[in-house]
Amino acid sequence: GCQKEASSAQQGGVTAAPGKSQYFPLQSYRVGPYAAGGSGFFGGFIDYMQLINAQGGVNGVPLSWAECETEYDVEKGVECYERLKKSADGSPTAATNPLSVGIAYATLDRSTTDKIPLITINHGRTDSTDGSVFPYVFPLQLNPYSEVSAIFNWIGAKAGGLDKLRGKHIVVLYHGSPYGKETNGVIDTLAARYGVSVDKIEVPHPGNEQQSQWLKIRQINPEWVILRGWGVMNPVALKTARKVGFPADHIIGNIWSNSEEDAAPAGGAAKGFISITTHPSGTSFPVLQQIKAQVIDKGKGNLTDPKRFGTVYYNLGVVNGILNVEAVRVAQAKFGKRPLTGEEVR
Amino acid sequence: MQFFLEVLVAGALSGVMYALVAIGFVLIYRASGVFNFAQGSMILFAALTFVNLVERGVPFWLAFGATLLLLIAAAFAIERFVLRPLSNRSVITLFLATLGLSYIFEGLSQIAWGTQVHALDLGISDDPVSVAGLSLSSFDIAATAIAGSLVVILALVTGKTNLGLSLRAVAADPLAALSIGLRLERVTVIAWSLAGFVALVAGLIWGARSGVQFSLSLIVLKALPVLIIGGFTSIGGVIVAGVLVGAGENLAAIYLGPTIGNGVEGWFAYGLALVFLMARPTGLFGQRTWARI
Amino acid sequence: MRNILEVDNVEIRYDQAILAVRDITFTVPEDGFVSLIGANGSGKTTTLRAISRLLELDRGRLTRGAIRFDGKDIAPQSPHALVAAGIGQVLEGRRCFLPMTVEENLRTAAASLRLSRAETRAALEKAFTRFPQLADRRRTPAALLSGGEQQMLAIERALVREPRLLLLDEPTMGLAPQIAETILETVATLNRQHGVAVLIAEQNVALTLRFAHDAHVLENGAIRLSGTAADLLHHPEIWSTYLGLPTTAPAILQAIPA
Amino acid sequence: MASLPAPISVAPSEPPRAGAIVLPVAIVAAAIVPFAIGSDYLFGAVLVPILILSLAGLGLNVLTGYAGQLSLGSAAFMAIGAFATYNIHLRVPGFSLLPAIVAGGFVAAAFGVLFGLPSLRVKGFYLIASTLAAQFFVPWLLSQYGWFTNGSASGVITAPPLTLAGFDLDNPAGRYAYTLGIVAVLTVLVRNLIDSPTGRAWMAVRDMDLAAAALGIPLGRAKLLAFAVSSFLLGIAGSLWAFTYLGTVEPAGFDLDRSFQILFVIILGGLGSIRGNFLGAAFVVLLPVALSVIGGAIVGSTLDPALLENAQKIVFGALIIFFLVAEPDGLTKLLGHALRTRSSWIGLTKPRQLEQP
Amino acid sequence: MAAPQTLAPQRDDPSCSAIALHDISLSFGGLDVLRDVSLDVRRGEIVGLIGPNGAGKSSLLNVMSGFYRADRGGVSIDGTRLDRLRPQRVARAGVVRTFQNLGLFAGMTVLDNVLTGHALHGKVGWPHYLLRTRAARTEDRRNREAALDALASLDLQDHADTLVSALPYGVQKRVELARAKAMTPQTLLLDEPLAGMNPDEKHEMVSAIRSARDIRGTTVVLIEHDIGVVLTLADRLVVLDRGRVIADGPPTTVAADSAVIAAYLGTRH
Ligand SMILES: Nc1ncnc2c1ncn2[C@@H]1O[C@H](COP(=O)(O)OP(=O)(O)OP(=O)(O)O)[C@@H](O)[C@H]1O
Ligand SMILES: Nc1ncnc2c1ncn2[C@@H]1O[C@H](COP(=O)(O)OP(=O)(O)OP(=O)(O)O)[C@@H](O)[C@H]1O
Ligand SMILES: CC(C)C[C@H](N)C(=O)O
Ligand SMILES: [Mg+2]
Ligand SMILES: [Mg+2]
Repeated sequence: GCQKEASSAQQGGVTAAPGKSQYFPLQSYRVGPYAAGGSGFFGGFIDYMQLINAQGGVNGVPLSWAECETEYDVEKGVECYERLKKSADGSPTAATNPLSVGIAYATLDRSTTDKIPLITINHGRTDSTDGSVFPYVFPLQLNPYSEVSAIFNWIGAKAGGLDKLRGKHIVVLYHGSPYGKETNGVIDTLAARYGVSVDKIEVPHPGNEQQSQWLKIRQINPEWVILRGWGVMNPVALKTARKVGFPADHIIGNIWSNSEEDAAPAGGAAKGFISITTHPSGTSFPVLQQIKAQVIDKGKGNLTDPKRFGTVYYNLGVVNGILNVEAVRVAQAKFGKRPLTGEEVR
Repeated sequence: MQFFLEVLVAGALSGVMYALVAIGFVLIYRASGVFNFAQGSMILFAALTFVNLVERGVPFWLAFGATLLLLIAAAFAIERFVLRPLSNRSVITLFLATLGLSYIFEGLSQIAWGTQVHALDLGISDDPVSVAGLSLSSFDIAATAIAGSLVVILALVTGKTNLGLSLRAVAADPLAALSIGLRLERVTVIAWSLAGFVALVAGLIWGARSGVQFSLSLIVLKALPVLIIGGFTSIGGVIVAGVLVGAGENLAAIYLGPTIGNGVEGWFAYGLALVFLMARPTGLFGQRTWARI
Repeated sequence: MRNILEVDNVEIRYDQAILAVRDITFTVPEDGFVSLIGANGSGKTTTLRAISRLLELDRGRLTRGAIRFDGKDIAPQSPHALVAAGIGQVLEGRRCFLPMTVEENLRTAAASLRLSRAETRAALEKAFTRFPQLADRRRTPAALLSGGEQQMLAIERALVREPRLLLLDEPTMGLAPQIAETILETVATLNRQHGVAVLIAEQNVALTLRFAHDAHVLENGAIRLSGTAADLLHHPEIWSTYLGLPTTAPAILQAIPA
Repeated sequence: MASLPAPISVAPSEPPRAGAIVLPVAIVAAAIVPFAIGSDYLFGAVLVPILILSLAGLGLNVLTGYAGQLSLGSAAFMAIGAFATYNIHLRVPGFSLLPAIVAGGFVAAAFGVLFGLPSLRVKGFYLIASTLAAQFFVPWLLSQYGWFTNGSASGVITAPPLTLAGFDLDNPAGRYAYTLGIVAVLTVLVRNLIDSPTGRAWMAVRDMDLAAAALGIPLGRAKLLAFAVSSFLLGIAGSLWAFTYLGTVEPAGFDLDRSFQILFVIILGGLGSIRGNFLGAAFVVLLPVALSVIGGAIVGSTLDPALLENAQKIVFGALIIFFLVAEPDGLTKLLGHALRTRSSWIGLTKPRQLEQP
Repeated sequence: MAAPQTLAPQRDDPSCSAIALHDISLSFGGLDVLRDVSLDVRRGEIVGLIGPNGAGKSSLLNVMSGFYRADRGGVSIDGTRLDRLRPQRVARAGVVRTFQNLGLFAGMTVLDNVLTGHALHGKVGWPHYLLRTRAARTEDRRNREAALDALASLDLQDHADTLVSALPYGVQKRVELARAKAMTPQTLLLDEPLAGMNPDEKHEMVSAIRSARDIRGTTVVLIEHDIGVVLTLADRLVVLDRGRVIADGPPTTVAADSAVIAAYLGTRH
């Protein structure tokens, strides 16, 4: 009983015949400490799906979705998973995208049991890259391993070759959450391989105060600081770095420390800050222009603040939407142009 | 040694910023015996309102005044709809009610002003400056000065003045306070308005430091041990406690962290508070629980 | 003589249900000294708090009738307005501001009445002459005083400015006989010389009736008997319930005017 | 007295005898009814968390509602229970899940006593220093040392499949039955304890510790026992949370918000009431679901979801305040009133007479 | 806890001494509250303790019951001198007190308040209660019977299930006495148990106190300002003034003592 009402409550998308759409449960977060990231990402994701629907769906199959607020909280995420995993009108479920390592972990076994793909874009368990361990888990784009090695490669390139890294000193400043710690193992491996000495320093959630961490960094005086931040931890890191006099251009933000929301509040302190990314921010891309024309200008945009159109988190959401939708498209090529089950999408 | 001193002093300075948050608690606790957990979300509310006004082109002082007016209005509403109906209830009930309040403040601020992160520039630079050979942040020094003067002013206003006496009397026994002609509502509104003012100042300083966004409401967790060590009732006490906590936490993170693990500062202050409580069960400057039989 | 207080057919309930007081009617003249007598739970405290509008904190409410102070209905007035208009009250059970010192307790009362510095000083002086014992303890938190000392403080707190109507709820509870007597004498003097009207609830009936002009006996929230003090003192029912106890014989001997 | 962090005075306790009939009936009902109407969602996402939160509420109620010691660290003891169970089950041969859960409860109880020690000296709001220390220290400890999580890089542990005596209970209904069994047994035991000299000693300490001392009640022992029993129950609740509800858990899942949630359970349900825990837990679990349903129904999907979410927050906060104002003794009392009025309508009992003085 | 030492007999027979104070002095921040107070309360005696407000009566009771620690001097209970007196120990030694400002458990019913007093005599451990063993059930039943008896003796049986906080002040005072009596103490220390009562109500209380002594031989120390009550009830009167004992003897003699009249009834400080 509950389930039906709950999911229909916030169901979005086009009105299609019951059971005839491709359904995406969205474990989103728009309040709480990480609301900025969540609302940007899911805003982009939803706008992209609206675009697809405006263009007639995926091969004629419209997309539908329902949202449930997790506040980036694992338990809430699980509850949302259970609540939303089946659509209200019987449309088959394509995949879940919790955008949280913690929630991803928690729903991993369930995803396998329920045969619903679990998509983790630019994050996720290191061991999920190998599809045989968790057949229903898909880390898209970067995974912890590729992310860290990209950073090492970049540092190596700066230094004039990976072999030049030997003896260098790096500090990893990471968010005290499953996500933050996820790469620690990889970093150790790579550090050992390249002969880099690494200090890993944790910033307790949410990261409002980093005085001592940065004093310590200044004392260590490393060549580079890898910032594996999330939410408020990022601007505070940049500001505190400035305060203790650590140069921003020797801080490398990872994929979750690269948004406008991370740099802008730090103001001048962010000048020179480097971060890796899988997609640029900006609004000039064709797909964004299409979204603007067909979704936002029609007043259907999901963002409360239109200024955030084209920001990193938004664009990541769009990219995530593209990848999800393309997955459906690929699967349709194999199984036919109809709403597919999670098993088929996989 | 130089490094040690820098850690110590930088910690002490940021401890004063915790104290800034803790004063809000003390004001309300002194005046009504209410442990106001909503202080953190009041800070969020104040800072978000202010920064959004400024971003819409309102001049600094006008925005400041407007936000303050809003907070005073909130004080009236809280008195009327929360505290008055709950008068004479147990302290734990009142505490829970302020938890409810904090949800309302958080929801309201985010509905009104959205969830994105705002930069706030108070025009105080955050570059390291050298003081007596130590490298310190000029922002910290300015913040300390602001907090210090606030404490002095508030301590004077709520000390031996009539207002101070009224605040304490109402907290001690509301019925008796009424019987001698004190205006319960007015005293409560004044206390909450003062706390709102402190929240605004704290919100600006913390907002300038870490950006104005949701996590501002979480600094109460840093302020609580300061409040406990200082004693719930002493305005001056929180400054001393703030310095102790800030310095202790910094030292612990730097010197203890490597041996027992990262992130000790998450709980260290509470451990410190416990140690102080063992020696003085009502904090350094807290009112003794005068009990007679 | 005008009535400063009129209690007119009053009914009071707690929590909208518990009927504590019903059909109570009496008056206090401008120079009156009226005593309320009654067993535990008969409604004395409830009546006194209704007059100064202090019932709301205990979820009590006037459900019928009216109370007029100075000819004006008290219902629309706030407690602080009533104090400002001249009602002074000593609450049952002392209720000092425990964490505050003796002097701060008195100063707070002065502050709420907006007394000037000189007036405040004079009021403190007067309090400390009446109870020198309090003077010795002026910087002690009220919580540490003995029971009787707290009672003295509570009385002085109500007298900081001479009220026009003084409400006393068991002011002599826990006081040594001599102090109890002094207090009633003080009150009687205020009444006689300064025209302060007095409404007092007392368990020490013998003592009160020596000073009161009129008295009302409450039983189960209603007035059972009324009359002048002298009449009641010799009323057989009063004698048997409130006075005529062998154990209290010495007190009675004191009470009956020679 | 209000300015002193004085002993917490709370709502009057429900006379324990009143539950004598209600409890068995409730247990039987809980054991039968859901299976007739249950869906996976009902079991997995509604009933199981309600039961576990009720148990946690029971634990906190022992400490705060009955013994009067305010605690903001309930989640820490849940975490200890969960991770102790996990490690005992994992490392100690011969410990199947059920004994491991019980053992986890005992480990939590030991920590409860440890963090309860300051209560021998510190009172009122000052005591939150101790429980908050637990709240921040325990999850830190658990995530700091890989041993506790068996080396899981991100500190997340995964529960083994649920079986009991060879039966496979690893499905929502099975999890529900398992949880219900444990919660029912513990509720009965706690009820017994509350209605005993021990329970009365706790309440005496809560209401006036000096008078309790004058009656010869050993204050320290009573408080520590309350901490132990409370943490035992919380520890078990934590294990169940990890093993029968989520199937996985990370230390950060037992954060301050969880502690507040449990505090809400007992405040809304009623301090010093056993039945209240179940009402409070049901309320806390169902309210957000109900709000999103109602919110969605009113405004449909046109509204910005963040707005809806924040509006829900406001409603939740306002409801908390409303309940505190309307009925200080919690839902138990409210339900009591409601039932009384109802039964008087249908003529079961005479309308309550106004108390005549 | 220091080992109890035996004290040399004070008066003729130490075994007759229920509770004794030896040269007790107590001060708070320069204020001398008690000065060299010695007092020997004998078994089965009712001692009236009177004196002006602030004389130190309650403080004396607090010292006897372990709530205040004397600066000098000591206390013996049943002839055994206890150096570090603690409230719990005193209660377990059979000395039970009431409080000037009420020491009831406001959130509990009248019956539960009285039952709590019985905790002292419980022999059955909490694990039994946890499992509701036969032993626990038997003890529980017996306790309830005794508690109801105690309530009946003060005419409180109708209030058994009422929360004490909902009772008028005078009734609460009665509950406190009932609770103390239900503990079947050897010694009762009562701090103004009759305050705020009318003579009728005082009369009931007086009989209840007297019956405790007459039936069980309970020793009573009673602080009371109503001199009439004290004169009829007490076997012996002790007068305290400014922390000193100024008179100690049979009521009639003491009441006639000029120093007492001056301190208590006549002059004021
Ligand atoms: N806060 C309250 N809530 C409910 N009932 C109350 C409350 N206060 C008093 N009552 C009830 O009202 C009635 C009158 O009580 P009140 O305190 O006025 O009596 P009293 O004459 O002052 O008694 P005492 O001599 O004991 O002080 C009593 O039955 C009492 O139980
Ligand atoms: N803990 C304390 N700290 C400071 N002063 C105290 C303390 N206890 C008692 N006193 C003081 O000691 C004196 C005696 O107090 P005590 O309560 O023993 O008097 P009492 O004889 O019981 O008087 P009453 O009849 O008024 O109750 C008082 O002046 C009181 O203020
Ligand atoms: C994946 C990202 C949203 C990062 C986030 N901190 C997480 O834990 O999952
Ligand atoms: Mg009264
Ligand atoms: Mg006394």
